[in-house]
Amino acid sequence: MTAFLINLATLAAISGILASTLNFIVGYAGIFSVAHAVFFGLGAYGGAQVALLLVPNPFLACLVAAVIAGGLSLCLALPALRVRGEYFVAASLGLQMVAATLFAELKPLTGGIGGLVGIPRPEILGTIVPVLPLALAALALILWATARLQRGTFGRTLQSIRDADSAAESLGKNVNAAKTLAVVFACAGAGVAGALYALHLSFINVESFTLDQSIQIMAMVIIGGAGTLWGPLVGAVLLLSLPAVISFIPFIPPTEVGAVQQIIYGTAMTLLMIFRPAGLLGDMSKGKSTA
Amino acid sequence: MLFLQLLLNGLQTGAIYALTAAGFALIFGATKIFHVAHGTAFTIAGYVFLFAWGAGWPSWLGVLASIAAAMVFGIVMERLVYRPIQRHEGSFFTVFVAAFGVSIVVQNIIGMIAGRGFATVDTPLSFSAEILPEIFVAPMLWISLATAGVLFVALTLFLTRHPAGVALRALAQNPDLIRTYGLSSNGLSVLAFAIGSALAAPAAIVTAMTTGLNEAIGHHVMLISIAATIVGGIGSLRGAALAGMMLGIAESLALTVVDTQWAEAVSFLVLFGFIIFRPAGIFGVTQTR
Amino acid sequence: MIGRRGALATGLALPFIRPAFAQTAEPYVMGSLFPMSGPNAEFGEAFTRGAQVAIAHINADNMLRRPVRLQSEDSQALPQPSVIGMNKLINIDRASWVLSSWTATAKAIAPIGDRAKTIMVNGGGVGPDLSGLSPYFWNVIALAHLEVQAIVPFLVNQRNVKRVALIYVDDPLGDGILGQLREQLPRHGASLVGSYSVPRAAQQFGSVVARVRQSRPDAIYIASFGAQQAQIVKGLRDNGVTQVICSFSGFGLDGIRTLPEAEGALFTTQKLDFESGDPITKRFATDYQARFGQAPVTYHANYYNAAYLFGVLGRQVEQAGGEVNGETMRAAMLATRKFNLVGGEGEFDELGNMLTQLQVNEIRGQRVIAVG
Amino acid sequence: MTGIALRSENLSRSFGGVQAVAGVSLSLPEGQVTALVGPNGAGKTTTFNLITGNLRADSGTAEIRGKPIMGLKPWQVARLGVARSYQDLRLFTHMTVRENVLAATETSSWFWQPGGRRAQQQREHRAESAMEATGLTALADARAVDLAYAERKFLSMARILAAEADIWLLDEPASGLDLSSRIRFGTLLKDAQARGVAICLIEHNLDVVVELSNRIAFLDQGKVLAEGDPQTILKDPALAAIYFGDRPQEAA
Repeated sequence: MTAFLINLATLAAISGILASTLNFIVGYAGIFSVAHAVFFGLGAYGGAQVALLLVPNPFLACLVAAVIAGGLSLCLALPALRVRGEYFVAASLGLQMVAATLFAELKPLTGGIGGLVGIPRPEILGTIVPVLPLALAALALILWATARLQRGTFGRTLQSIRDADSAAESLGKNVNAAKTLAVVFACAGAGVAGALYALHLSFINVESFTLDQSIQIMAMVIIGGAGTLWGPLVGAVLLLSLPAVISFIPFIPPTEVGAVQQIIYGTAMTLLMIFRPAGLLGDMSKGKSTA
Repeated sequence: MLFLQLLLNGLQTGAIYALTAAGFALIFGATKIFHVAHGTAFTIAGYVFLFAWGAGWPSWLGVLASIAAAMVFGIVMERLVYRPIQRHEGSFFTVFVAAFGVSIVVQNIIGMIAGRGFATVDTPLSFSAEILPEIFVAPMLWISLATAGVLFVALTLFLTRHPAGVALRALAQNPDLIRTYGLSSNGLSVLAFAIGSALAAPAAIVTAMTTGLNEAIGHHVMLISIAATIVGGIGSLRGAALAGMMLGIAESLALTVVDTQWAEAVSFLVLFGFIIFRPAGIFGVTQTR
Repeated sequence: MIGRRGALATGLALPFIRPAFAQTAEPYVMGSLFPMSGPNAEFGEAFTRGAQVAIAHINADNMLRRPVRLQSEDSQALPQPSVIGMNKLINIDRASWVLSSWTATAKAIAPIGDRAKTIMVNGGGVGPDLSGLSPYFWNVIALAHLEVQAIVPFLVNQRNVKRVALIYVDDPLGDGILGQLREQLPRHGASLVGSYSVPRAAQQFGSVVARVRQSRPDAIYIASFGAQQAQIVKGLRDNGVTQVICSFSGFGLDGIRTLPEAEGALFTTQKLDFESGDPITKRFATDYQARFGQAPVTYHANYYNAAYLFGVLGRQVEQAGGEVNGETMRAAMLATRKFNLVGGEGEFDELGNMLTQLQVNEIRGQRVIAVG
Repeated sequence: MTGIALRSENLSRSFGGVQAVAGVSLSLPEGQVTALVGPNGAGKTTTFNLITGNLRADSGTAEIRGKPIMGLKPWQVARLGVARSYQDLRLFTHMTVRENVLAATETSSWFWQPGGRRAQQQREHRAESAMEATGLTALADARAVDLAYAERKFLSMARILAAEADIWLLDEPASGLDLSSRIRFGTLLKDAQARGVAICLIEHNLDVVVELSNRIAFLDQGKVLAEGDPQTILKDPALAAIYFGDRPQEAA
């Protein structure tokens, strides 16, 4: 039982990082990205290559992952500076689809669909460490950082840009710089999650970094409550453990297991949105909060 | 010769994309709802036709049943999912997640009822003949192009002549205008969902006859519809249809220059490029503040 | 016509039946991790049915002191759900024998099974990268390179094929088949005239087919799976390609067999003669037919074997007085090596790959006929 | 005593063949309120947009105390001391009043603002006095969307006050205000004037123009037709005719 829960907790912490960082740009800056899995993937490949080629040091892997994902997030920042709303969703969709093709085709770096296998387990000073404490530490760090930034002046800058970018700019705010910073921060965080994921699973391939994954992360943010600190974490834990809990339901014919679980999962998603449109931790009284 | 063949193939794919994209664009334009379950309407329509065909119904009845099913799905989505959400909070992604949940549910129910994997309507209409040396064309190509053409003429007439159609266009441009027509925007949004979803049915039937269906097929169709709507310019039906056609052709003609595995990425590269360099789309007008 | 089965009907009509046993002990849990939802669910369903028949036989024969129960988890053919499911099977259900398939699943669970010393048996995936993932990861299916080696001589000698075009998904399987075709075809005096990689999610093949036609092949080899392979077959036939279609064991699905366009397609599988006098094979074929109302194909047999092997090894361990777990069963496997299974005798190598003979099948009138 | 804070020469801009601004030359002296008047479509808001960098001019120049500002981005112009309000206000709708005003004091786009705690306290102090001056202190924790119309207008003024700019471009700041609000608004302007702020406002109500401004620039069809003190300009019958739309081509 413990091993099962530890594994689930590790994955939940990693998803928590993804959801929190995505929430930073969705909930605060109003940048609706469905390409978060791309940066998750970039970090995972970066971290995995560090562990495979150099040393399985988790800190180095996370650092490299953050740099790669943060650096390449300028691909996402570029459309974010030019268009808003639905247009940006579509731009990030395009980026996600193209990136998934690249992940599948750049075999020397990513292993293609076959993926990278045998990623060594993380070692600190020569001892193998489990990923859970690392993931929890990273999650805590990122939550702390997002909380600081969200409540501080940078969060205010982002919100003002979300609500009225032209007014923010005419008050002297460099809107492009702030948006780019937010995107780089969020994507670097996703990169860290990617490195931890690679170290935890020992195997990664493109199938973990597809549009479906991006939508799942988005769903975590929305279901938990966009623009709240703890909402995305709640959403991540819920969406990750829901299928695991459903799988304990007995007496489903084995050949229908998948379908029944997916139907319950999808129904829960829809009903939650109908009855708690602002998310579980979102403030219902706030009216239209984003977009 | 290869070029001509690929162009013809692209036209057939393009006709399917154009019809679904027009439906998506109509719904999005009139209601501002990003209807990501549009692909689900497509899947439902395809399977209903498949069942009607399998049960030996005459094909016209199957087509009607398929259109009706798509319309019912669209209306049910509007009334039971989107409207309650928008009453509280019209957040863009709340709608997105809810619709995504529905598409998961429907996909799996179809898998349980119809069986998983590939299903197709077996008809000689999809079988190609060599009309010119090296050029193979199936009757379905002409049928799908004609269907798309006729539907567009009909839709254009409806949108320009019929009061409800004119009101729909007005709704797309300015929701406040509607009051002057004395039509409720609620009723109009149901109408938009009904017509938009119905447009997916012919495309789904063509797909069922040519490439065949599986329960997950709606996903890809929906993505293309989104891409086409943006490339065509939000609010422009003509743009969405043309862009859908263009993406279909681009996907096919791309094979003359790139390897086959990149064909699909081409559509989305086009999309990405459009947003960076011409965000207003083909027919959109650049907004100035 | 609708080329499919009423999955729901059979699924619900045959709820999970656990035969009443004299033994009161907790049952042994056998896990399965197949894609049970999503685009590859058709495979998961087929695999599960094979295993269900095997478990019914193990229980009916009282092969083991405790009954066996199948615990099914949905892998979605994705790494993360596979890892969650595997952890549940090992740590909660205490399964020491897990049936799996699919490259992503296999690679993701291999390290976990390896650490927990849980046997993982694959009877579906044939990518060459599935060999040697772990001492506890076994294959009861011939991997793809052997399949290519089996079909090439047949194509060249029996069907006079000189030019082959390949449509493949660029994963380890497709890549392996591409490499083998490049190597094997010239050896038999034929050549690979074109290879066309398609994305996994691709659905429109008219244009790819136009390119294929340009290369003027005598035969087209398809290396894809699930709904996609049927779409490719239909795309080829609809767009005027009349040459022979061939493939690997992935064609052993009802969706292909019943597809009118697939008439005449050739594909390799393990040697399996359901009409043969072999009692194990006969019993499997009869009972499968009785339970599911249709004749079994190779995939059903593979997972029957994968599950039945648990009964065989478990009995050996029990009779030797040991505890049934991954370690003892692996030792038993390595000690015995040869087993009587459906389709005849199967022999394992050091790595846990079962070597079987292959046969070439042809689809004729919606039936699969062995032709070579 | 007064210098020219902002000067533009020959600013021009056309949209698809329509000449919206056709060579506007405008000077805003320190400590003066200049009213930009003219019929609808005269190019008043466009002129603002050209100065602040929201729109790019086809030709012409503008400078702030001798420093050319053409080609600068809006935030760069703002950092030279230009603050503007919008006709549609563009408040930060989902933030509280205090946050709206504080946001106006924070110009750095970096993760944090320079100057540490001390500067932070100063900014908070500035925000408090801006709210005080606009009478919004009691509403500090209300969200902008929940405010009444006049309160929103004052919030938009509070942002400008807090920004500590010395050139204000106000787009119809007084429209829709009742008398008492207008008086309070007048006081705000007088205070700013006394501090030497150069103010330019767009206003349609000529009574209000007379009440608030001491200079008028009259715009029509993208050109400044006349510039001077309110009394002389408003008495000019030719200008009045244009303003009240007596010309046939203005009838639309």
